[in-house]
Amino acid sequence: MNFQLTEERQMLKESLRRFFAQNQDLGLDEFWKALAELGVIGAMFSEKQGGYGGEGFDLSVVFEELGRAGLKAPLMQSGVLAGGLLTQLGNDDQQALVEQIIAGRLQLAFAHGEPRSRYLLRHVSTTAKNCDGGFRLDGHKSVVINAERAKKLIVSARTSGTFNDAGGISLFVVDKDLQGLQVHGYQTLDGVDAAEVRLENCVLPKSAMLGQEGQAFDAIEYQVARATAALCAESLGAMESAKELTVDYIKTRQQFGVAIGKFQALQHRMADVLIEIEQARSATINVCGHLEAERGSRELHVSAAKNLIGRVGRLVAEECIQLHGGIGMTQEYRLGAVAKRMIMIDHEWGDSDHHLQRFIELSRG
Amino acid sequence: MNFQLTEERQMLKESLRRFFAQNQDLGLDEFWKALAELGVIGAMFSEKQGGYGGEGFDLSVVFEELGRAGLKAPLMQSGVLAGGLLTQLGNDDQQALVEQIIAGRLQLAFAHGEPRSRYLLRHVSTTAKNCDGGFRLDGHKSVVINAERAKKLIVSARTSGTFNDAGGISLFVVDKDLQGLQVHGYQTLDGVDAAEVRLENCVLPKSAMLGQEGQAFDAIEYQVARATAALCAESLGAMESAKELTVDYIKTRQQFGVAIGKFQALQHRMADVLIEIEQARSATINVCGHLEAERGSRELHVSAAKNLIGRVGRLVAEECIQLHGGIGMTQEYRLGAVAKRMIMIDHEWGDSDHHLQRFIELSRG
Amino acid sequence: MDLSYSHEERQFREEVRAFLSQNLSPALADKVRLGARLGKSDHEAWHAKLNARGWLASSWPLEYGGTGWTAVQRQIFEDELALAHAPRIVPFGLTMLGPVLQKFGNEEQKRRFLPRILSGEDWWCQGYSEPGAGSDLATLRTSAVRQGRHYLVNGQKTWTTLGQFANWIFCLVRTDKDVKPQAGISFLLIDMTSPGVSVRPIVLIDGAAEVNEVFFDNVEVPVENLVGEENDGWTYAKYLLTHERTNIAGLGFSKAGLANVKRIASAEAFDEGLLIDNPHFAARLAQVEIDLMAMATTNSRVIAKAAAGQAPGAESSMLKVKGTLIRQEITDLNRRAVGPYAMPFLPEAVEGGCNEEPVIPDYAVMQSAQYFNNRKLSIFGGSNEIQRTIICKAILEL
Amino acid sequence: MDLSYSHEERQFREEVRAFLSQNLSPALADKVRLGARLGKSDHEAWHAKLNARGWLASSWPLEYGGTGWTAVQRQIFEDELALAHAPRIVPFGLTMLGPVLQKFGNEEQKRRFLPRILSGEDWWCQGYSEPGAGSDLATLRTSAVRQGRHYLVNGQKTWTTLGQFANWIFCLVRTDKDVKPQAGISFLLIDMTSPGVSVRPIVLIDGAAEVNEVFFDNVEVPVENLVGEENDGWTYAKYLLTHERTNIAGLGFSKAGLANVKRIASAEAFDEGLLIDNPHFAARLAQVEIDLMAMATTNSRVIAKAAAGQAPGAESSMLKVKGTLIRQEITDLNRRAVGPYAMPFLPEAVEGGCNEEPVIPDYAVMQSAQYFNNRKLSIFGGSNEIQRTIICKAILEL
Repeated sequence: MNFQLTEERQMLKESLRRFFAQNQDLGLDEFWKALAELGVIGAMFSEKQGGYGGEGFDLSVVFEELGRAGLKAPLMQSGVLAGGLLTQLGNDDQQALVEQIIAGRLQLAFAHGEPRSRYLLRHVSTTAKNCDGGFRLDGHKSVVINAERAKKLIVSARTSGTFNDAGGISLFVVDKDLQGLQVHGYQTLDGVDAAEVRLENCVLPKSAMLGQEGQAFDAIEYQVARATAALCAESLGAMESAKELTVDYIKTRQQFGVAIGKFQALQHRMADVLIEIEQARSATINVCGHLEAERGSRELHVSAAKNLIGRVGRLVAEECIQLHGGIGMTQEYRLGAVAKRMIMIDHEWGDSDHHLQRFIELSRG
Repeated sequence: MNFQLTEERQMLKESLRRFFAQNQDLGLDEFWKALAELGVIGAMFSEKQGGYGGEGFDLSVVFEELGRAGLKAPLMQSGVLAGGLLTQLGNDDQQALVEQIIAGRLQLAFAHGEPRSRYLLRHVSTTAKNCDGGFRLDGHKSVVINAERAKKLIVSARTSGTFNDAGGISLFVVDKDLQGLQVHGYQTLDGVDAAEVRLENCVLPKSAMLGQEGQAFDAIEYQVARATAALCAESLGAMESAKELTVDYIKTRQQFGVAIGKFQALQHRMADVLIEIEQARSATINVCGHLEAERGSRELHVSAAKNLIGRVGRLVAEECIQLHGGIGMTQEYRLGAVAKRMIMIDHEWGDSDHHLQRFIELSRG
Repeated sequence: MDLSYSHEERQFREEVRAFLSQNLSPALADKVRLGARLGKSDHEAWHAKLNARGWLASSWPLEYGGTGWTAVQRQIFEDELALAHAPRIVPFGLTMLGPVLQKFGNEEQKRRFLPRILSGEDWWCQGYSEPGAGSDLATLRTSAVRQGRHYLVNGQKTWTTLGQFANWIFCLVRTDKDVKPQAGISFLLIDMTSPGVSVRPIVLIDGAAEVNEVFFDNVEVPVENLVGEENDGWTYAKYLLTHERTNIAGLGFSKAGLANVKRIASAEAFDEGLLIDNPHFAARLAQVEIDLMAMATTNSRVIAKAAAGQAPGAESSMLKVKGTLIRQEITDLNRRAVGPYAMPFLPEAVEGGCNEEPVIPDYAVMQSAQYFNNRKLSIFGGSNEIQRTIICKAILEL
Repeated sequence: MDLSYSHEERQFREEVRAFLSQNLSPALADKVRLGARLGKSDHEAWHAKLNARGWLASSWPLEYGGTGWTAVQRQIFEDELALAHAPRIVPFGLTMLGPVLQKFGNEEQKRRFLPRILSGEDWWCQGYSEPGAGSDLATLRTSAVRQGRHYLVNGQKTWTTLGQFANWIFCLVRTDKDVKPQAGISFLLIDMTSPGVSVRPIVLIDGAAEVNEVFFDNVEVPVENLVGEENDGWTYAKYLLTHERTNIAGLGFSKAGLANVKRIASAEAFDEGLLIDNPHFAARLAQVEIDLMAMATTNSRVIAKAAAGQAPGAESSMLKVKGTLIRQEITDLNRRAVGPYAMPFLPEAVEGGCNEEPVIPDYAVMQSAQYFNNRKLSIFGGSNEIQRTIICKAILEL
């Protein structure tokens, strides 16, 4: 066993921490460009795919630092989800898009969830029907992150089966300006761009399909596993930030003439927070280290980690706000951003309850 | 609304508290006699039944004091469960037994649970088959409290239906010396007498049946509701005892030169214990006040209260032991007895998990 | 013991319900239910309706225009309003300042201020907390220096809820620095339109602008605005804090919140069924419902004691802690219930006026914001840590 | 990063498994699995088997008859033993005194005592705690007064685990009352057969007689039984406490306990099915399993750090707290799993010899007793409260 980062990853981690700390106020477009220049996007992909990373611990190094800095980047969409699907399933033309992503010239989004799918990956009601040698897509995709900034969407739709079948799901690479495609943009509570995407009578050529017809589920599950590992790392970074802010705060804030960090009741709660963050770190390591394991083991670790991260994220967010008191409730103070991120992460690709149930199902084999 | 005890109940409460405090070492038989003389057994029954109480708050006054004193009495079996079934379903001969109970001359036990029934009241596999104008009973009744001391058992058995039907359950008044009835006695962890009761080819006359054939379920559920209310009160008394012992202890025990009750981390945990005990008191009031409500409302309160009591009992037992440290782990010290009683109560007529699920089912109506 | 309402109390509840069905517009109730942020006019209109019925000052005696209700009636009233998703009654004038003036104010002050609270002419806010001085009054620094017929006030208050709507503020100010910290504090009424008063909003974590900083820069306050005796302000402040805490458990809000969770979970899909039928979600829901059933009785017990003349001391603290934990758990359930739709933040979608088809279900748009906003429940008004300390001292005598 | 065992480590694990299958009798493993209380001979026989294989002193260096294993090997060994339900290795001589003697004992002491620990000739127990002095050594009162070639020892120790089986005890004694409390303490080895030593069992809440009081009444202890320097005992005691805590998380015990819960829940009926299929029980089980998966990695991380030469300081405290909470949660699950059969208390049913048909399922008879017995995990060996304080000071610097 070995829990040391490789030297390269250690260097990446340190340079990202410095860069993020010094560039908190970059606009999203500049930030995206900077990530490309720093080679961060390339770290999401393997050498074969044109990058220089792509493993679980590459994702975790980058996303932990993003989480620590409280920064938003569409890296998850372009670099992990949509990008990952392109490398895994794409034909030569589609693969060629990856180079543009790594260079920072193309952003994508992955439009998969639907109003009634909740967190179930196989729950796809959007239909893709054969028409004139191509497909006609109809449906509603919900909370599609980065949809407005993306030039292309990867959309899942059902070519056969009923809404709850794992089989029969296909993927399509869709241009944003496609006729019949409507994007209603909004922000999430933690300030991320997202949208409801409606497809009405969207006609696509056959070449828009990504991968085999009706066979997309396994690839989706695998890329969501990678995204989940990255989210765990991002939450972990946010937790570390929240913990540091809180420890600093209770060391300096005085009440009744002493620093409140001297009050034993608060100390012991902080100790519990620390213990649980260590658990979160271990869970993140576990999922990152099992992304390439066989499906059963991989997904068991995905659900175990996401469940634990969801629970600990809530604990850390709530305790750190409470220990701060009023100041922890303000928009202005840095804690709010990381606390909101931790809670929002619970709602991406499955909350702690969803993954507990999934863990139970997977355990039964 | 009115949360005051009546004057009579207040007087009973006070006299019991005095008596129990002064008579901690009475043997079970003497104690049972003393309860009869004090009129405590009569408090379990209504005037019509030959007693002078029988309502939920009569039960709760008595059982809270028993719990507070950490005393064991077969009052639950003879006075509430078996006694209650006799008054509710008995013919004249059977009703006549109640007078003997109230006078302290007769002890009974209720043999209902079975090895595979867990906490489901309708789950009866013991059979009662017609034979020669009477019945032949076969089966295994588990954890029958007070079986050895009881002269008669009230045994549930199935006269029709399958093991999981509420219909088809009948009750029988069975003499202990009946041929084919075997009692394997043991003690529970908290020192209560219980037994496994095996019935093999036990032949009973028709007159042994209590109530209508196959119609016993409703009465069983009602009497178990009363017993559950009494158990909640008993646990509440035990919690109060544990809290008082713990507060006294942490006020006197010194560490690093100060009473450990001055350590804020311990104080705040004790405050939470106190808050939860108040919740337990409210839940006990709720169930006692709804014993005569219509079935749906009554049982909803039964399951709500038993769930809450089970959770709070665990919290109080664990926290009080922990705050005591080593001394709280010893047999000799009074805390152990009440802590064990709280946990054992969780296993009588359904633990907190069982009643949570039952509450959900009942809520759906 | 008797756990049920009397015939008269049940009749009263029917009266309240009838009033609500006639006076609370569905549009306003929807805004409250969906977690929309109310504007000043929403509050004022609702207060006016209650006042027209004579029900605005539920805790005031009849002589001052109150209801003269019993504690049980007040609880019924509060429960019914919450369950109907009525806006909460803004408490600063009605349940905070009012009772203090009635007990410690002089005749002139009562005559001048009490009617204007009822009429809505004055909107009061509370000036207790200061930066660096939350629960610890030793560090209270806003000073009032007597200069002839005026006090000259300098300093800063913070966490002033809805101060942006207020034209008056009641303040704790330091009038003597040379005595023990609590002895030199006075209770002063300050007209916020006076020169030198400025208000700056503090945006909270959920984007809401509901609390403020209030600054005093050489503000002249007439001496007749002093309540009671100079340097006795802490007595009045404590009275305010311990008085009128029947609703500290937020029982009605929790009941309404729980009903809302059930409504949402019965609308949300889960796999091939509904969320409400999922055993794990049902277990969370049942657990908090069971806790709430017990707390409702704890609450009634405290009210009954208060009605019997025993002042609820540290019992308020118990209700505060458990009540806020339950409310927070319910907001957590609500955010879980809406699934991925907990992410979008669309306050404008429920603040009225939008006639488009909703982008996402209307019940979802404020759930995460509410979850974060309600973190304040265990912080403001005496944090749960302070309450636990009170419990330890007052009841356990630790 | 690499989360898997190396080829050599996996081979080692196979070796341990092979050893266990050949040397651990099913009868003894059953006793451990069912929670029976082991007698002295059970322990001695198991120690002898391990010693015959050279595996008894897993943490000692080779020169003293130890294994010379890496920290990872030790963890594998401990895990496998626990999973196979082997008796735990009694730690007082092997992992407590042994390392202290190896580091601070003189040659004569090493020669005299170490081999007898391995051979089982000596059974050691620990004399640290005193009535009224748990974590607070300032109040340590057992005194040792030097008189020529002897110390005269008077006083009392308590919570002495398995002291009833021991013939030697290592003690902290006060040799100087006039200095700072921690400075006047010495580390003394006392033959329990000496005149004036007496042992009184303390029965625990579950009826188990596993801890004792040990009294010293004018006991003469030869000065050569002093370890290291007089008045330096606290140094050695701390070394003992911080050294050798790889297994502080009780990982193997938790894994074995969880396997046991699953086994029981797959045997217990629930309605028309099995308990293991009940979603509420399954949720409790999954939750603790997920926690345990993470803790196993936390444990490995600490071991890896230790192997890299970084002493695990307050990280041991984190493992202690989380490890005991998980173990206690598992014993709670076991008691829940057996339903009403959690009530009977039948230790004799699993202590061997009984050939009758069991009165109740054998897996049930000790579950509640174990639940209560395991409350000690968060109390003894530095309570979880003490551990949290250490974490705050050492890591958070609060």
